[in-house]
Amino acid sequence: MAQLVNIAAGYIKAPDAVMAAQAELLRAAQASADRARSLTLAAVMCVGFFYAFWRVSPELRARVLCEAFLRRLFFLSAVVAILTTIGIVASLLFEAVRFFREISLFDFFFGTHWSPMTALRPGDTAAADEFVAGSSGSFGMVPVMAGTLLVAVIAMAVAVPIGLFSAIYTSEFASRRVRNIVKPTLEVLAGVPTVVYGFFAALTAAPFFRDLGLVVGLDVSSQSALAAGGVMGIMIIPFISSLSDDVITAVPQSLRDGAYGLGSTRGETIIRVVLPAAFPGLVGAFLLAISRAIGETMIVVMAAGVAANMTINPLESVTTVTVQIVMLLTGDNEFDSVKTLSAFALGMTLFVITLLLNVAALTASRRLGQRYE
Amino acid sequence: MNNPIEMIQPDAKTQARFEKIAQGLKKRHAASRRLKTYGIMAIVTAISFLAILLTTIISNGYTAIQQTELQIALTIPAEKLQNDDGAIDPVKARNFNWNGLIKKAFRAEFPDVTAMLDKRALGEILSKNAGYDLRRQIEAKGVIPTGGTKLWIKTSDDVDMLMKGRLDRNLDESQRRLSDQQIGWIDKLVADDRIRLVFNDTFFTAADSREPESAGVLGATVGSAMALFVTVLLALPLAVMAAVYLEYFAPPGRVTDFIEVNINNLAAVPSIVFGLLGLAVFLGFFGMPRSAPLVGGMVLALMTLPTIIIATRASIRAVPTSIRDAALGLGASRMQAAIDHILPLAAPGILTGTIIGIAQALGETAPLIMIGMVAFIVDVPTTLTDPATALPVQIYIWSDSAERAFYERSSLAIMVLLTFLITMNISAVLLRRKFEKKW
Amino acid sequence: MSDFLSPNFLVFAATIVAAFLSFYLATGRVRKQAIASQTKSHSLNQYYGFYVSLWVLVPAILLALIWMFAADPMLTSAAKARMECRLSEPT
Amino acid sequence: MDTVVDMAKAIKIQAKDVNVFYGEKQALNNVSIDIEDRSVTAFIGPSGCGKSTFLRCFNRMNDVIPSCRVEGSIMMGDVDVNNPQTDPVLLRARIGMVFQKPNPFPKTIFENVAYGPRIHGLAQSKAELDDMVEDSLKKAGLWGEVADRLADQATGLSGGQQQRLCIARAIAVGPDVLLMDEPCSALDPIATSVIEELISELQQRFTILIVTHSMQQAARVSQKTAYFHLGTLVEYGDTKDVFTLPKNEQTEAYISGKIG
Repeated sequence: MAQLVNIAAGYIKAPDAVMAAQAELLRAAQASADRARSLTLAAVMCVGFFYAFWRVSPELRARVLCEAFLRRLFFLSAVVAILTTIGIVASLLFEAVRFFREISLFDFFFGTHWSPMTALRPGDTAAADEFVAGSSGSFGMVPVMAGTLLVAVIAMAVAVPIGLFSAIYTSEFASRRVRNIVKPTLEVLAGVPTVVYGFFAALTAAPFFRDLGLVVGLDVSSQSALAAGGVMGIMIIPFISSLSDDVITAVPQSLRDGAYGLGSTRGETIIRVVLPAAFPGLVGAFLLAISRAIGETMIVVMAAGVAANMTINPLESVTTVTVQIVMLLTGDNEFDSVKTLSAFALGMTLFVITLLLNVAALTASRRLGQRYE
Repeated sequence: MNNPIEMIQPDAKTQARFEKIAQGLKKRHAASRRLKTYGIMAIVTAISFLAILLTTIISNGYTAIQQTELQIALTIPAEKLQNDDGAIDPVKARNFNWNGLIKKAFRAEFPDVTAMLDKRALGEILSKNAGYDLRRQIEAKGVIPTGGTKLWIKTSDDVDMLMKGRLDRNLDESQRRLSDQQIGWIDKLVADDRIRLVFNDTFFTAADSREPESAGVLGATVGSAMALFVTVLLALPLAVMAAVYLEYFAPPGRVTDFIEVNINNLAAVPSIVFGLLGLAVFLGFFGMPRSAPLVGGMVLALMTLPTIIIATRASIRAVPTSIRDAALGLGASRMQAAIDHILPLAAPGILTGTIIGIAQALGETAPLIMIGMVAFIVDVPTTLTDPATALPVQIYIWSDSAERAFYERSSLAIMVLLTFLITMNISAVLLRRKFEKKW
Repeated sequence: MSDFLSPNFLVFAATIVAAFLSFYLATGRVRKQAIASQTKSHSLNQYYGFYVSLWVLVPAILLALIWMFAADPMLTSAAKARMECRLSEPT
Repeated sequence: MDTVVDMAKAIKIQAKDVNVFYGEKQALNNVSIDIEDRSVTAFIGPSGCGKSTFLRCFNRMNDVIPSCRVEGSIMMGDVDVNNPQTDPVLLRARIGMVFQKPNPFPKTIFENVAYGPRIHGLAQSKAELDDMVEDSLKKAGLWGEVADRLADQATGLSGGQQQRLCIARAIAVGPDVLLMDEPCSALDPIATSVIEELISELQQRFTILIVTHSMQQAARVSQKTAYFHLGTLVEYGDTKDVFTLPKNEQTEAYISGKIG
C-alpha cells in the first residue's frame, strides 16, 4: 500500500500495469480531494471572516476576546504534556493488551525463557512459527529483566562511588575556583550522546575487557555485561555527581557550624552530619540514576548481547529490555505479529518501572525539602 | 605572653580529657584527609574517563579526514561522450563504462599480471565507485581532456587502511584483507610516487554508501538539521506558551498540579519510550511516512518539550515581579504584561534552554531508530518527508559495519557530532553570560 | 522539486494572505466606525485585526487538521480496498 | 555568691589586639579583653558591630569562612587560640558553642547528645555513653522532658527544647568555655526565660560568653558586659556599672535606646 502511495506521488515507477492504473486512480482521487479541500477551506475562511467582520465595531471588546483565545491556546499547550503522557500510556497499553491476548500475563512476567526470534530460524515452518510464538516459553521476560538489572547494577557500582565522592569534593572541599572548573567538566560527560558511549563500549571497552580476560585467564564475552554496564556507569557519573552536589549544598550551613562547633573534623562533619542530612535527597538522586540506567538504550544496543541469558556473571553476555525493543522493532517485521507486540509489552514494563522510580525519587527529595524549609 | 595576670588553668580532670582528645586527633585528621583524597581520586577518574573517551575517538577518527588516491594514466574517448557540438552528453556519459575504462588503464600498467584471479585482485585496489567518481569529476570540469591524461582516482578502503597504517602487514596473509601480492603492487605504486593522501571531501559532501571511501555525513547532517528544525518549530512555541500559562494564568488546583507532575515525569521517561509513542501513534495511527525527518522532529519535540518548559519557567520566574506589577499598574492586562514585558526579558534564558534542549535532541538516537530513521539511504534528503537518517544514527549504522574503514569514519562522524554539540553548548553558555542579569 | 508551487503550498500561502488581508480590513473598518460614531474604541485597533484574523485562521486550521487526519487515510484505504478487490480477481 | 565573685577575679581568656578582616573590609579593630573564669560575659551592640565575629574568634569558627582573616592573640590558659599550630578541632572540644538558630542534627535525641563523645572517643562503653548523655541532658535541664523519648527525632522537639538540646550537645564534650551566639533570638519569651535560667546555672561550671541583642537579657544573665560599636570595643566592665553608669556616650545612647 505504501508502495502505491509512493507510485501515485511519482516517487517510484509502477512495476506493472495494474499498479499503475491503481496509482492513477488514487492520484485522481487525491487531486479531487485536494480541490474539495481547498474549496471547503475557502468557504470556511469566508464564513469566519464575514461573521467576525460584521461584528467589528468600536463597542466590541476585541482585546478581551483575543486574550481569552490566547489564554485558551496557552492552556492547550500546557495540556500537550498530559496528551503526551496519555499518548504514551494509550499506545503502549493498546499494543500490550493485544499482546496479552496471545500470551498470558503470568507467562510474560514470570516466564524464564525469552526467545522471540526462535521462529525465524531457518527450517521452521509456518506452523512451527505459530506454535513457538504461541507457546508459553518464548516470551518470559525474567531473563531480560535480570539482564537489565545486572547492567544497571554494574553501572551504579561504577557511578555511585565516583559520582558521590566527586560531589563530596566539589561541595565540601573544593575552592570556588576549582568547583567552577570541575563541575562543568564533569557535566561534559552528560552532554556526550549515548551513541558515542555505545561506540566506545562496543569497539573499545568490550575488546579491552575481553583481552584483559585472556591475559588473566578468564573467559570474557565480547559483549560482556561488564563493558556495557561499566561504560553506562561513566555516562551516569555526572547525573549522580551534579544531583548529589545540589543535595549536599542544600544542607543548611547551620548544621555544619554545629558539627564544627563541637570539634568535628571536616571529614566527620561530612560523614556523620552532612551526608545523613542529605540522605533522602541522595536516595532520590540514585533512584533517578537507576531509572536512567534501566531506560538507556544505545549503549546496550551496541555493546550488550541479544540472547537472553539468565546469569549474574558480569563477564557473560546478557540482554536488556531496551535491546529487545530495538531488536524486535527494527528490520521489516510485520507490525501485528506477536513479536512486535511483545516489544510494546516490554516498553510498557519499562515505562512503569521508570515512572515508579521517578515518583519514588521525587518523593524522597521532597522529604528532604520539607525537612529544611 | 608578656601578660602579668596569672591565667587560670582547667582542673586536672578536664585536662586529662583534653589530653585524651588530643591523642586521637592524628587519626581523625588522617581520616578527613583520606576523604578528600577519595574525592580527588573520583574526580580524576571521571575526568580521565572523559579524556580516554575523547582520545580514543580522535585517535581512531582523525585519519578519516584523508583519503588515499591513486594516479592513473587514462585516455578518455571523447567521441563516445560528446554530442555533435562538442559538449558532454549526459545520457552518453551515464551509459559509458567508466569502471571498465579505469580498470583497463590500470591493468595496462601491470602487463605481467595475466591470470584471471590476479587481475581481479589488481582491480580490488581501486574503489568500486571509481568509475562514478571519474564521471562526476569529468562532468564537473565540463571538458574532456584530449589524449592521455593523468588522473587521481580513489583507492579501495583496504588500500586506504594500509596506507594509514591501520592494516597490520605482519599479520598472516589469511588474516589480512590484502594479499602479499596486492601489498607488493601497492608498494610499487608508492615507490613510483603514485599514491597520495588527500583531504577527504567526499566525507563532508556525500550521503551514506556501501563503500567507505564514498560514504559521507552530509545526508545524515541534513536529516538531523531537518528533524531539529521541526523540533524547534514545534517545541519552542508550545513550551513558551505552556510555561507562560503555568507561570501566569494557571489557577492553583488539580489540573495545574497534574500538568506539572506530567511535565516532570516526561522529563525522566526513557527516550526509547518516545520512540515507541512515535511508532504507534505517528506511524501506526496517523499513517505518517517512515524514516521521515518530519516524524523524527515531532518525536524529538515531544521529548525536549519538558526540558524547554522547565527552562522557560525558570527564566520567567527570574524576571522580578516588580516588572509585572509595574506593567499591570500602568493598566496593561495580564496577557499584555506577559507578552510585552516578561517574555522579552526572559528571552535569553528561553533561548539558552532551547539550545540545550536541541543539543540533547541532536544526540538522541533511540527514538529515531524506532521510527525507522535507521535505513540505508544514499541520497541527501530534500524535503521533510524524504527518508533520511540522522547524524547519531549514521554513527550507529557505521559502527555496526564490518569494514575497518567504517570504524574510522564513524569516529570522524562522532567528532563532527561533538563539534556541533560543543558549538551549541558554548553558544548557550556565552548567551547566558552575556545576558545574565542579577535583579 | 516543485514544492513551492505544490497545491499544499498555494493553499498555505493563500491562507496567510487572507489572514493579513482581514487584519487590515478589520482595523480599517473599526477606525472608520470610530470616527463616524465619534466614540473611542474599546480596544486598540490592532486587536480588532487580530480578532478577525483569528476567525479566519483558526477554523481553517482546524478543518485542515481534521482533513489531514481523517480524509487522507480514508482515501488511501478506499484505494486499497479497490485494489484488493482487483487483485482478488483472477487474471 | 561570694565565692563566685572571688573566683571571677581569675582570668580565663585574654584577647589582645584582635583584628578581623573579611577580604579587604575590617570587621574588628584592635579589640582587647580579659574574660573572667566561671562568669557570664555579654557582648552587646548594634547589629553589624562585630560582636558575633568576635565571639567566633574564640573557637576559630571564622576559619570556616574562606575570606576571613584574624590577627592578634587570644590566650586561653597556655593555649594560643589564634596560632596556626593550634588544632581547631581540639580547641572546639574545649570551647563549646551554641548558635543563633537551634541546629539539632537530623538524628535521634540520644544521638545528638552522644555525637560529641562519639567523635572524640570519650566513652569507653555504651553504659558510660548513656551516663554522659543523661548527665548532659540533666545539666541542660532537658532530661525530665525527653528521658522517655531519647530515640525520637530531635527535629520533632519544640524550638526551646531544641536549643537546650544543642546546649546539652555542647556540654557533653566537656568543654570549660561555652560560646552562645544570640541563643534566644529564635525563641519565644517562655523558652527564652528557661534558657536564661539555665545559663545562670551553667555559670557555676563554665565560663560563658554570650552575644545578645537584648540588653535586658544581658542585664539579667551576665556579670560582665562588653559594648561594641562599628568593630571596636567601646566599653567593658561589670554589667551593673555598664548599665547604670556608662562611661561612654555611645554606650549610653545605645542603652537608653537612642541608637540600635
